[in-house]
Amino acid sequence: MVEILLDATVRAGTPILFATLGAIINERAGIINLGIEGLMLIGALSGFAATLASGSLLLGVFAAFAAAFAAGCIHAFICVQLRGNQIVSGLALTMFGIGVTALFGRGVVGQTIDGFERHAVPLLSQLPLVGKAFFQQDWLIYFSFLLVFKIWFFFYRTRWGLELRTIGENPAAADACGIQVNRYRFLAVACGSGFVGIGGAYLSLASTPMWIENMSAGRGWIAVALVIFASWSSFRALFGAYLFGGITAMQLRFQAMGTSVSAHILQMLPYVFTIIVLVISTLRLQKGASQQPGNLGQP
Amino acid sequence: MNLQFRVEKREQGGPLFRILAIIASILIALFVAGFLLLAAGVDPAAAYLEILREALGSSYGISETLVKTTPLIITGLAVSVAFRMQIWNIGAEGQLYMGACAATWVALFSGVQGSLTLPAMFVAAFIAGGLWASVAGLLRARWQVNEVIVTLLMNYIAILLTDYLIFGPWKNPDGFNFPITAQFSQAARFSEYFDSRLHSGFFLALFCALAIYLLMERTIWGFQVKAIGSNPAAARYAGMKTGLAIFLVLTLSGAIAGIAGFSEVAGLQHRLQHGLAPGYGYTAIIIAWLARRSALGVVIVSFLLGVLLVGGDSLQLSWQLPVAFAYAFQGLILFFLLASDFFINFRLRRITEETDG
Amino acid sequence: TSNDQKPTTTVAPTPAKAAVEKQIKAGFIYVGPVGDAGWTWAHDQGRIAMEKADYVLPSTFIESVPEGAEATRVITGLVKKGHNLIFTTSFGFMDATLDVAAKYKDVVFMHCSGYKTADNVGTYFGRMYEPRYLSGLIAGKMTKTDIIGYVAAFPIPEVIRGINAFTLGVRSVNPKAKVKVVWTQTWFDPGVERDAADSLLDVGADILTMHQDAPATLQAAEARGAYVIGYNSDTRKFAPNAFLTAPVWNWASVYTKTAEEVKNGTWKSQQIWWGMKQDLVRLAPLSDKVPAEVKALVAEKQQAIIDGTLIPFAGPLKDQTGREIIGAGAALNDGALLGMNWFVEGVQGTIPK
Amino acid sequence: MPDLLQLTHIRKTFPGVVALDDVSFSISAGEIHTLLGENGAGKSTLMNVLTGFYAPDCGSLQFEGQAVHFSSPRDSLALGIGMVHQHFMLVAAHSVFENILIALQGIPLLFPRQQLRTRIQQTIEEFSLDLELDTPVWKLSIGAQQWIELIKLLMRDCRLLILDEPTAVLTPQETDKLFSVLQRLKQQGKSIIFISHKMREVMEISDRVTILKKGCSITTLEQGDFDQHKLATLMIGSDRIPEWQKSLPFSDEIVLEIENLAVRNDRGLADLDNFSLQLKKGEILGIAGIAGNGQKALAEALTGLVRVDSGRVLAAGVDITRSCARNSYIAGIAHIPEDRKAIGIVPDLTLDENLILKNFRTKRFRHGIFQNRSAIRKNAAEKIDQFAIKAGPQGSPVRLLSGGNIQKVIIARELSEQPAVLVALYPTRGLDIGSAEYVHKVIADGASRGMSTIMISEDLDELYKICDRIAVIFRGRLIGYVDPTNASREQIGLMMSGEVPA
Ligand SMILES: Nc1ncnc2c1ncn2[C@@H]1O[C@H](COP(=O)(O)OP(=O)(O)OP(=O)(O)O)[C@@H](O)[C@H]1O
Ligand SMILES: Nc1ncnc2c1ncn2[C@@H]1O[C@H](COP(=O)(O)OP(=O)(O)OP(=O)(O)O)[C@@H](O)[C@H]1O
Ligand SMILES: [Mg+2]
Ligand SMILES: [Mg+2]
Repeated sequence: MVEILLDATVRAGTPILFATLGAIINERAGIINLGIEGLMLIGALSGFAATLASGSLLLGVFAAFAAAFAAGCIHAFICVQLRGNQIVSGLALTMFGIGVTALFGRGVVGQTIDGFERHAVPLLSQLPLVGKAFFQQDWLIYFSFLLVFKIWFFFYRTRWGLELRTIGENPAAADACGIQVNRYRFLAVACGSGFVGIGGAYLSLASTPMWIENMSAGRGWIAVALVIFASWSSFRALFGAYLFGGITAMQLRFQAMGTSVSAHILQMLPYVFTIIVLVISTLRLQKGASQQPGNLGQP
Repeated sequence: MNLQFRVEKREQGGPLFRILAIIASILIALFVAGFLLLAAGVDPAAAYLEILREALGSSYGISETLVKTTPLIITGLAVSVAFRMQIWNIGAEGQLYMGACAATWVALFSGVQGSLTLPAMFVAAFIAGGLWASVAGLLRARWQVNEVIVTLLMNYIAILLTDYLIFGPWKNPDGFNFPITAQFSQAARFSEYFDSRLHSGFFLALFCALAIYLLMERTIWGFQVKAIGSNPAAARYAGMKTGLAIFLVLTLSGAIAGIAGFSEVAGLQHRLQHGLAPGYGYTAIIIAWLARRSALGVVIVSFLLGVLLVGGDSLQLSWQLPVAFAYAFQGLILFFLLASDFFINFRLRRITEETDG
Repeated sequence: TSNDQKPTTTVAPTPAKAAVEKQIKAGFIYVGPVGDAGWTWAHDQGRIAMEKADYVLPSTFIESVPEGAEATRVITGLVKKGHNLIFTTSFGFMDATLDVAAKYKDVVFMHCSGYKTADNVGTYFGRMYEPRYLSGLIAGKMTKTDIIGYVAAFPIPEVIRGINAFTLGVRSVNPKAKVKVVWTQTWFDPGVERDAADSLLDVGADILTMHQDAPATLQAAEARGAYVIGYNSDTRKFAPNAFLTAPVWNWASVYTKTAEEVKNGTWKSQQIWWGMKQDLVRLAPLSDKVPAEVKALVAEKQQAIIDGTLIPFAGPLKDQTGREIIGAGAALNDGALLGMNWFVEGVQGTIPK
Repeated sequence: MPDLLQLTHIRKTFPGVVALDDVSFSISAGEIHTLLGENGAGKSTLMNVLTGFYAPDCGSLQFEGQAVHFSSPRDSLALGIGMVHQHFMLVAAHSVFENILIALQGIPLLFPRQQLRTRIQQTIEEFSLDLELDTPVWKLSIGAQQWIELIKLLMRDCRLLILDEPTAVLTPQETDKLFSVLQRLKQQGKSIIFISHKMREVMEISDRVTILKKGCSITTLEQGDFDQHKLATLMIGSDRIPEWQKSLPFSDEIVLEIENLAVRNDRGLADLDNFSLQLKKGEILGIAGIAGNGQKALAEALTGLVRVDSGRVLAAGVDITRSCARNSYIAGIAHIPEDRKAIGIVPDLTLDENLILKNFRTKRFRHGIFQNRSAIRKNAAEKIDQFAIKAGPQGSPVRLLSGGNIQKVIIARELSEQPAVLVALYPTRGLDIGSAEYVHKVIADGASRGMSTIMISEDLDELYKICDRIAVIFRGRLIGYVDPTNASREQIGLMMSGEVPA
């Protein structure tokens, strides 16, 4: 049972994990992105459409990244080059994403593809409890593990990562050090958006291989909240996304196992839980050194 | 020669300049959205004409536009009240639902009857919306918890709570177990005018706009909110209780959004059911931002968006474009407005330099 | 499809009574997208079939219309564009349909699944529980674990009736079997439906069925090597190996008949509730995975239902708690069926109260 | 010898302000060149132009005889020009190591961590500094942060170093250490631009001095051609200064008493530590100290803006330790804040509104819950007249006023309720001599009426001039009191570095 629950947790958490990682990259560069929901949809649709047309899942993932990257460029341009209001621009991006995907997705509604399949990692997949959940999964999930590590490595072990963090904390200082602030920020927002797009593609290529209008169903917003929960760290993002995925998976299993609590009430759990976690992590942040990029949200 | 641009802050541009920039950006957005329409196989010019004709071309169209404008004004005011203090209330949607629930409770279950019903519903909705938002207010004021995310997540909870009520305890006993409440009695409904769906909620919305204007521009409390919004450090220095004010402002903001829920159930739905507010709370954020500080601005912008949304329905009728297309359209307009903001506040200066090493 | 892509010039609606022979311009309000491979898609098939009649002008549909007050404007828009026969295909459109109908007496409205009528508003729905019962026979025969999973949208009578009929079918051939229900609280969210289906498989179900509009349950069963019984329409392409059959809608029967009556001026407001006899509901062709003797059993029972000799909700019936609802020799009447809010014995799940 | 860097006819405007107007200036290799000028003369702006932070409106730069054009600091860094900014360019959340690392050039994408650490450690030891590589910068004192900035430049091997008021945050002893480092660098052939307000330092270290006044370079003097007096006259000019006289001596009545006050900042470090003070009626008490030693916390604790951890504040015998800003104001404590634009005014509100920011609740300015607009307007008219505020058009936001006028608005507001105590934090910073004198006069007039003032300033001359007593603060503690009439600068300087007088 625990094994199964863990497996469901990982699968439900992965799209959110990608989205949260993307959002972290955005915010590390000092740009808030409330367009995550729209970006996920854009990724989901373009990933699905590309796979449908080409038959290649890999191409689908690339298409999702590219499309969300392009949409992220709009946000980046407005926030970085034009110093526009980040919150409004993010909301606009979400609206734009919902609308555009609804419009262009009509052609592929009702179609299906062969989605990502599980590939067991030899030996590791035999581990008790965690074997099935972590080492008997599809390629995108393995990629998400890699990404979590890569992002940490990027931010803490490479020059670019250090420079990007510097920009997020204090762009004037970065400028004084000769870093091309705007170029970095722009790229960070666009790339981060691209990873969010892959999160969307996970929905349409792995979870349920099909395209449905508005299929992200609020997961993008959860990702926005998890960024704070994760205090901008990719490992904690993994933890947060799985926690959320776990609660989602659990509430359906409560029903399947037979409980008399209203399903509506059970469905509130993930949201209530996210709020509680947000409060706790905010309190924790205030106690210790703040992990929040110092210049977050400043135009 | 090498062309380069440098950004400089512009000296105050007049309001005329501002309005021109806004109009220009809407035109550009229309132009760009035209390509989306073309891609969907629709002639943009015809579509735009149709939007205007549909929303403003007949007394029916105008009445429908005003019906749509009503919740937009109220939620727009709600968000803009918080916005004055640089607080983002993304949760007007959920607060609206809570207001609607409270109003429904009064109408169906409280036992209040007769001419007291509507006022009681108003008060209940006001309190419920306020309480709902006050959670975020408390968290923000007391522990600096990000209000954007709390209000946002509480939308989902509010909608699920509403579902719980209409699927469970509040289900209409004579409704064959379907998830709707019973219909309100006549005493719990707004009057309608001109043989259309235009109801008293519209006038309530205008009244709210006036009340908010007076509160914000004329009272000492509004003065505090303005001061805190513009410079919280200075306000604190001047002895204002910023935490309390943040709490009150978010609560007030939610209370106003609650009124929108009241107006929707009393004026239109006459019962509580799923799909009460198709995204009003989110559109309200755009409205508040576009209107900046002015209550009058909220009314005007709400009306314009009402035209867009009601007219947008005709795109669906005539060309079968998805409803969500109106969203893409709003998104585009916002992008260009954001861009125009830049050209209002800054100017590009061309720098010429000799090419050398 | 033949749906009209050009802006229609407004045609004044001709009064219903005046002309005996008239052209039908029909409008459809859908709650989901036509491509959902489910509920809306099935309705759209009916619409297309209806258009084949030569007195039916190209019809219009509006998809993804939100339920509630928004719908009023969309329906009014259809009327204003000259449509004289309007089908509103979701329960949530009930109030809106009646509101608009009260203003436009010359237009005929048909509301699917509701219970309110007016002079110019009729309702229509089908006895989906009949093919559900039949599909239950298959599940009951084929389950190995004796656990069958049911992914259900909302706890409304229509869905509960389906669950009960299905369970009765299952238990008529396999009294040990249990039907586990998970509510998703959505008609249409592939992610949630998929999770729900997985959660049922996780607790041991080896056959799934569903009352949902997205095909995610089928995909879940296919991925995990279980069997699945679909719903709404024949969507075996989503699960070529897992698919057994599906209770499906054939809305063409209602739509064609209504159009004809309106054309002839014989239409009267009524509450249509047709079953397999009138061919509004069917069981999709059974897959090769279903053993021959089960196929024969289903064929036999199907004929019995059409002949009226088999009534799924005939007594003795017990509810979940073992309380007898109706004794032997009697059957639930339509009123009891329409307001059904209890589970029969053998269902594991709760109905929120 | 050709000049290393030459600037000619530089002009730079900000909206509404001409910060630099036709400045020419040059620096040769191996010299220490001091830039001298009043607050706001344009020194920092000039340096920012020089490093490519700002682009000049017109004028040209030549580096080793070649015309150059800097479009960002990257370009100047490439030529070996490095700057320690007046407002540090450090990332508070990063460690010392990361802050230095970010400034190094040519680091590969995957940097050799260990090797770089050793290199940085070596430089730190070479100048015998006391820095721990893994400490986050926010934990360090301002002085230590200054050293990081300096190491960044040293590691980068700059040919021209620009130090914008480095000594403002150093103790005299640290200053000496800095100077010896600078001398060494000079011997290595590096050029240094040094900015300071302190005449003695300028005399000590400069090879050449350029004086900037109101955005123009007046003159450049070689070593030997200048003395303190000459520099001061050149810098200040011969503006006429209004006369004021403090009339009454102060009484012995104690109006404010601080007992063992401790305040921690939000990072848990002590800003004030066991601080005690007594203020007498009608007295002007100066607080001398190097910036960042707790002056701000003192002012904020007195005015209810920060939470006090322990200790007591008694105003006229009443304990106001835990009162909020509003109650302190009501209790008669007025406050002229350090950062006037950031906390002194609400920039988007009008002049009228800013003048009632603290007393908008009083009966005078309201009818019930509504504001009494005519009374507010009338009050503003009075204040504009009384304090000679150069106001803009009625209804325009107060942020459009000049710095001096904004300061007048604040003072007018703070003094309008006749406070018993005034806490003034750097009240004349950035003001021209005329305005500064005006502020002094207002404070002195107040004292004659019995108002007591706590005057916090870095400018010893100012303190000597107007204070009755001077208290010296160091690392959040009161070191001692001195009498300005018979204490020497050296004595105060020692106390500012923490030495308790015998
Ligand atoms: N970014 C800016 N925008 C607008 N005005 C500015 C800006 N930076 C400086 N100024 C103005 O330019 C003038 C010169 O400022 P600058 O900082 O160069 O003075 P300074 O000589 O360094 O003074 P200080 O001794 O106080 O450091 C001042 O009037 C200041 O207000
Ligand atoms: N951001 C701004 N926008 C428009 N005008 C401005 C702005 N900043 C300053 N000004 C105007 O420019 C003029 C010069 O401003 P500045 O602050 O340099 O004055 P100043 O010479 O320092 O005066 P003071 O001696 O009072 O400090 C003032 O008249 C002021 O109104
Ligand atoms: Mg300076
Ligand atoms: Mg000035």
